[in-house]
Amino acid sequence: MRRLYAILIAAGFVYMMLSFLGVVPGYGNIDLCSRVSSSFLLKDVSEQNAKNWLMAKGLETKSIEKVYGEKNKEDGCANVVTSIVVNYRSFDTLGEVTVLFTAALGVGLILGGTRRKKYGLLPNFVFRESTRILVPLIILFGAYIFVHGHLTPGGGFPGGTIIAAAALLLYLADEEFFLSKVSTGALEGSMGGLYVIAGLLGLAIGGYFLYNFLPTGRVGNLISSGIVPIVYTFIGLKVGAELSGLITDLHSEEG
Amino acid sequence: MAITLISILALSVAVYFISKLSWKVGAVINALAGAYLMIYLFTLKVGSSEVLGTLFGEKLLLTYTNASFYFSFVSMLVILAVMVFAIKWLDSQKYPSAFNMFLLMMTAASLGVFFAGDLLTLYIFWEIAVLSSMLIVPMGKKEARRAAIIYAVMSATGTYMYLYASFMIYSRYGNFNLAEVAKDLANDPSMPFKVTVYLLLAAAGIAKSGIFPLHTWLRIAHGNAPDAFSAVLSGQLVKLGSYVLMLVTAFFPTLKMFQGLELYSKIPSPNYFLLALGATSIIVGTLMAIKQDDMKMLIAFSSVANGGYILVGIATMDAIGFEGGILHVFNHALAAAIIFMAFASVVYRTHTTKISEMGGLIHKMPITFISYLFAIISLAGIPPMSGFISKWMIYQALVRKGMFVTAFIAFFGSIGSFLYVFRPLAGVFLGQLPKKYKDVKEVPAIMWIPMVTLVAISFIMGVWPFPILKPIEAMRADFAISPSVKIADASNWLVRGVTGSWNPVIVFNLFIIGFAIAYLLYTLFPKPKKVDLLAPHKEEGAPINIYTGGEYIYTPDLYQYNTKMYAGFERMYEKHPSWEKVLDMLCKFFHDLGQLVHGWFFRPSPSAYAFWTVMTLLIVFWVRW
Amino acid sequence: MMTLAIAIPLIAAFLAAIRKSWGYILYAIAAILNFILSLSLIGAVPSIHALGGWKPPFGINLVLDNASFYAILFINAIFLIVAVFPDIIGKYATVMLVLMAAVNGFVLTGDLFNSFVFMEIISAAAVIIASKRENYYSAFKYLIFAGIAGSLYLIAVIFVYTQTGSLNMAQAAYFSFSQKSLVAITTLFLIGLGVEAKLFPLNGWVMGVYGGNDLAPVILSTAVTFSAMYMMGRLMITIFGGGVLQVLYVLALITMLAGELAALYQKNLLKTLAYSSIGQAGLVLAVLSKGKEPFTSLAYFQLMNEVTAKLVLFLVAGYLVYKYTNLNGIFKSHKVLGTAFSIASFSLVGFPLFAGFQSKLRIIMEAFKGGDYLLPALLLLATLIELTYLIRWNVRLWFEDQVEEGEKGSWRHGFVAIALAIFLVVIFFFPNIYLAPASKMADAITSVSGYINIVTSGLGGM
Amino acid sequence: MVYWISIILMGIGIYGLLTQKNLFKQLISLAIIDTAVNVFIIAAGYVEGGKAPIYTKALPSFLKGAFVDPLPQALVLTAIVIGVGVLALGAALLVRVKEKHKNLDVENMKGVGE
Amino acid sequence: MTGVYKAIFNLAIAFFFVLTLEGIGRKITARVQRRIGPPWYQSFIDVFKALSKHPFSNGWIFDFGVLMALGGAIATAAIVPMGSTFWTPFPNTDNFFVIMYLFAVGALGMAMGMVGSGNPWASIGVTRALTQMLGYELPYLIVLASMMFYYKTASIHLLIEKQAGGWNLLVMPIGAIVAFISLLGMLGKKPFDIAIAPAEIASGPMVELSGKYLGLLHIMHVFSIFVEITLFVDVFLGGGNFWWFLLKFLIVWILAVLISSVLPRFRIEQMLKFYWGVPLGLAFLNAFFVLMGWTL
Repeated sequence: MRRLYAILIAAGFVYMMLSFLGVVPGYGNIDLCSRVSSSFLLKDVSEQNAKNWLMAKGLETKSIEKVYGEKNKEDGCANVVTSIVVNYRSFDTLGEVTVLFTAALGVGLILGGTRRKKYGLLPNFVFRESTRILVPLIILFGAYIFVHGHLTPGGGFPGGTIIAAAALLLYLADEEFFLSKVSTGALEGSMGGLYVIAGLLGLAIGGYFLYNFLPTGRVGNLISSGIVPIVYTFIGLKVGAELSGLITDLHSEEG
Repeated sequence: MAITLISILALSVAVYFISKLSWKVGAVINALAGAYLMIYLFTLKVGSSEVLGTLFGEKLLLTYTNASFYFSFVSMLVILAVMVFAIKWLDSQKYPSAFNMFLLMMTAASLGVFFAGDLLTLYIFWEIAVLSSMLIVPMGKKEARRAAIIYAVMSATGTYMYLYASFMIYSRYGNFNLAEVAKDLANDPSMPFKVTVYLLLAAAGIAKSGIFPLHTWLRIAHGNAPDAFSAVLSGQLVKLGSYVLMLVTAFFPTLKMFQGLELYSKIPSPNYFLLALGATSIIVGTLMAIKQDDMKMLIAFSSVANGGYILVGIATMDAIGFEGGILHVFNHALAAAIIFMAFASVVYRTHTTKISEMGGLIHKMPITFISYLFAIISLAGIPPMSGFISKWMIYQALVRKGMFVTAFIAFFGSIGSFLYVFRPLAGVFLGQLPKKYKDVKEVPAIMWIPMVTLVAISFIMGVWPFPILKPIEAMRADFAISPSVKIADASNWLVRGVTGSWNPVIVFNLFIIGFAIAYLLYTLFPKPKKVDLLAPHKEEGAPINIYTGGEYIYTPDLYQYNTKMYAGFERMYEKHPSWEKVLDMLCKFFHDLGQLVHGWFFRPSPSAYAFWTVMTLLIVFWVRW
Repeated sequence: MMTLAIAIPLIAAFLAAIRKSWGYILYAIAAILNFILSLSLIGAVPSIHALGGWKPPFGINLVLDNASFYAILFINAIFLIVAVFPDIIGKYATVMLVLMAAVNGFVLTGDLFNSFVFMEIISAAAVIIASKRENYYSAFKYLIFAGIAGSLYLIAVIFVYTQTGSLNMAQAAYFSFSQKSLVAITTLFLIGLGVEAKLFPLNGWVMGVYGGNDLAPVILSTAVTFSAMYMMGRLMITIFGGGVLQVLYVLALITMLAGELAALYQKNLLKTLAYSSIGQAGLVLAVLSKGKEPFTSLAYFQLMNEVTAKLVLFLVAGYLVYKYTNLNGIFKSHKVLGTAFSIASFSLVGFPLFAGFQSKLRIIMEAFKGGDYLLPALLLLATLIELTYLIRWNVRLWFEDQVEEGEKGSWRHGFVAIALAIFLVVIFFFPNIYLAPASKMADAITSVSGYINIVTSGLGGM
Repeated sequence: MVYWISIILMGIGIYGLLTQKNLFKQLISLAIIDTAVNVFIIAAGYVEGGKAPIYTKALPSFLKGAFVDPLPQALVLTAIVIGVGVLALGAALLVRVKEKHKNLDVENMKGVGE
Repeated sequence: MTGVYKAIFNLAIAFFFVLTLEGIGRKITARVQRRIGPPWYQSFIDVFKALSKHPFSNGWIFDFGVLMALGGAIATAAIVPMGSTFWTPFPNTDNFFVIMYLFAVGALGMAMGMVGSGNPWASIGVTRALTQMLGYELPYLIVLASMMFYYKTASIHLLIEKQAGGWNLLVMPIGAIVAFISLLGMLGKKPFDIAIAPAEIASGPMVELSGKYLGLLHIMHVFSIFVEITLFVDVFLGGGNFWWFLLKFLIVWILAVLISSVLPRFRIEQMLKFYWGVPLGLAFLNAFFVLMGWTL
């Protein structure tokens, strides 16, 4: 009987969402120029006349605009998504980082323990040996991901998770392995603090919180687009530390 | 006026801290403040008005009319007596300092109600009075906790209906001032508006003065409140309700307002509805009072009945009926105050309010007995005391209007009052004195002086009622009640009614002459030999334990006749429909509703929450799409 | 300057993550700094702050108009008051810091997606706070509720994005949506925000979270509820122009009655107060959903009164419930706490001499003037039910004969509670202390063009 | 088309929430709803025939229909991480709930009063 | 001053005339029970014998009660007009309600005194008397109220003048019947002597009275009989000059005695049910007629 009601309600919900879909423009045929992201792609946000954009009147659209390899554009990242994530809407990311920070903190408070929970199952030999080889590589790959955040897809968050995966691997491989919460906490806190300090520096120098005060360099180079790579490394390390801290908590039990 | 009221309110808070040091000093300050207020009443000039302050852009007005003088005088009389009474009585209480504070705060608030010139000020002071009295009630017995809650809720229902009506008026006429509202209501075209406003405003009065539908709190609150406070509660607080009822029926031009609705002998139907409620509360009050075994609950029900008399008096829309009703406010206030103070002194000594456990206290507490005797003579409405005058006037109005059913109920009420008034007299004071009260002493002087003074005042007003009738006549002139006939004819000592007049002084003199003749006859014939109820005769030498009727009694307590005194009569209305059960069912309904809401919507399982979220989404979608 | 209101608590939180022991001190410093900062912002009221230097429709901007100014002032004041109690906060100082940053951000932000992120932070932090004193199951239920609400809120944000082309609130306010899209968006937003604003069917979690421990009700029912009501006003009135107000009105009335009725049934003190806060939220929402000028300012005035009273009630209740098992007559040995509790409960009911009187009677008066006869009737009925259980509790706490031996009360609770209680009485005599800010807030929220002008004029600088 | 998938996923998530007795399964269905919403966001940003919005040597300049809308992708990045955060918290809470109430089945959890 | 002389004359007539009537009453009941019965002056002997004996007293409340009872009765007897305006001691104060309630003072005094004696018989008797009062008083008052409404006055001597045209007995026959039945209740004669009930509760309140008190109470009883019957005669039979009044008084008394000597005693509930059944119904019927104006 309950299932029948549940199906009915779920179907009702689906019907409702479908009828809401009428509002959203069809799948795929979106006119980018009517959206803000066109100027993100063209990296000419400062030129746009914000007032009549707000009034949704004047949308200057350029047809072709060479971006790659240009010198000190408004924002140097080749990967436009990263430019949005860390430069144009970096406040979101700051919020994002705090969510993860709260989650890790919360898990620490709820499950906080000082000793490693022993499950007593010995991983097989091949697994133990291969982790010793793989872990450095994984960490290197993770570091590569968040260092090249502004060039290649992926950035601080995927990089950090890869590092945390390495930590998880170590946990699985070895019963005795136990990361001390103090170290992960310190790393996490310092990286987060540095990120906010970078924002405050932007406020001090450029007059706006999280302002990109370093030169943006040439689009496509490794050292380009100001503080974006630096911030992404902070985020990468922070997320790595947090998630490994999270895994430690999940593996820990009362003292 | 405003400064005195606010300063008294401030003083009440100060009294709390003073009586923290020693409650005696606090009680004395209270009494002095009461005395000051009493004198202050006489210094005020009738008709003067002041602005208390502004609230939501409306001026809060305090006007001092004849009505406010009369009602404040009656309240101050009762409160002053209780304050003096409480000076010694408080040592038997657990919370003396809080008692002093809230009593003074309630005094100021009730004076505020009587002085209020507009609906909003009246509401403010009314709420303060309810709040402070609500916090004194729970200081009494175990059951008093529940009593306070029931009292709070019932007076709140009445007050919130009043508030609703006063804002309806405000949104229609734009001001709260009583005078203007009366004028606007008079020539307001829409009848349903006027009737609803009238009934809603009256609801506050009904709730407070314990008229039929909302009367159950009286029994519990009076029965369990601290004893001295139930004197104030039934003597003075109930009069707030009567004041509002008077405002609504007499001050507002109800005759002009309900032009077409004359139901019976020129009484408009809403007034007749209130009159009917008053009549029902007389019946309920009397019948229930006869049944009670707890003496305070008995007198509480008598307050219900007398509240009914006042309402019947006012609602007859007749000059003499109105005066009777208003005079009955004075009589009942004094009588109830004296009786409750007498009971307080009895409880002060015997620590029980059950009639069946007491008896023969007359030998130990003669003064309390005398004051109680005179109070019940006035309460039952027997000639030499003032109670008779007001009842006589109400009968005149009822007879003139030819309302025989109400007349029957009024007669039933007054004869019924003989019965229930006599029950504590016989049960508590007369008959055998149980052993455990052998060493009971009379109450200290500070406690019986206020009782005796109130008795004296009531007695004088009974013999020479004209000084108390003067302000009532003035009040009647203010409201211009229909046949403006001269009632209190002081020159030749006559109280004129519809069906002839009578002279209280001659009646009193006759009674005295009759008493004198009886005494003469008494002394002529041989002296009686004093026989104590039980004690052996010392003078005779040999201990002859002669009990009346020559029987030798081993267990005298058994012979005290105070349980189920009117068994014959009570058997007639054994299975009576109790209104309290109806109200308890109503509370139970709300309680179950709460349980249902809790069970249904706040069930512990998350899937229920998801269910409700999606359901709201679908409903809002279905409604708006 | 206004970003500091968010930056300071964040830095403090990260520092606290490094050294757990500094938690409470950092919290205290952050609270004081934040309060002073929000006071100093009075000069820069109608201004915006484009984050990262990018103009509003592109980047995220913080808007500081009258409404958000008084909101953050009030919220930071609450955080400062809570800072006085280290024993309640205990090891949750870092979470409180994050909560402070999130609530400030939630109120200041002018960007829809950013408000979603901050809402998620608030619910995450609230879940952790709710799990204090082993209250895990209710915290989990709250998490489920917040999760569903968050996803609906996110869908609504994306709908707005597909319509207006940008995530900015001012643009959404200016943009004229089609009837169908307005309905879709406002329904989803209503449910999204409804959970946090304790709307009727969505407030199942309140009993568990508020009734579960002593920290959660003090901070959640005051600061977070205030921000939720502010956001409800901002979204429903300024940006989407009252698309769903009638529905909100009906739901809010049901909330009011349901909350009061459920409270009538409760035996535990904290749970009763939790349900009464639902009732009060229902009242504020009902008045807010009228949308027009006199009502919105009265809604916020009532909200301010109610939050102050709730703060006192929950402080006293939280302190006592976890100190004694049987609460009969406990106020005899805690006289100061008792008086504060009674004054706050009388102010909630609306007795004269207390703040609640001013706001409730004005609401009734305006409702009558507006020709609405239903709201006053239901309000008075709800107040009557509220009177019953509050008086029942007051009488039980004061006058029942004491069962447990009462130890010495903590001076902190006593001082703060009695100070707030006296403040409530002062508001009765000088209502403008709360009424003026409330009406300024209401003006800022109801005037859509004002909001857009602030954002556009703010651009002048760039 | 992708919209349909995301909505049906949401329907499944809701169905899961409504019928599942075990708390962990409810948490998982919550995660399903989160992923459904993320899919919806990505679908909102898709441009017909558009490529990933990264400038490379092969795709140096901005063409009219060349790129997919980058903003939803940035938003989804945050939304995913929020989903993870909520999931982690939920899991931690459930560990404690299992400890305290002995089992995760809604009906017979010990110690869950009214 | 003439009022006071008239009052004293009232009392004298009340004392001597009613005592002889009581003697005659005893004679009639005896004749009904086919025995000779005591001489007509027997009541005088009883009173004077009782007054001369040494009584017992149970405390000051017992004496005060008796005195108050007698005082009240004397005061009421003094006011009541005897048959015509000439014989009204205080013309402007003989309002019906005043008399009825002044009468109550006497009753209350007696009740208080008797319960003060501490004997349970007395208390039971008093409660019965009060319940009985509840019974007979109401129909009586309703009838009187309707009469006042009809004649627009309550003072007895004016009522007498208004009856010049036709006795009230004929104008409102139903009212008269009801009044007579409640008169029986008031007199406390046989069918309604539940309060005194010699068989059940040893003469009820009188149980503790001995010697002088018994005499005084007897006198009080005499005065109350005088008041009750005079009221009935004035209001329903038109009063008339002095001798006519005494004749009517005698007739009413003989009628009451005849009825009482034949009927057995009611129980309390029976009495109340009886009074609140037929008489009350008739009283309301009479009030209805008066309201409609269909009096004869």
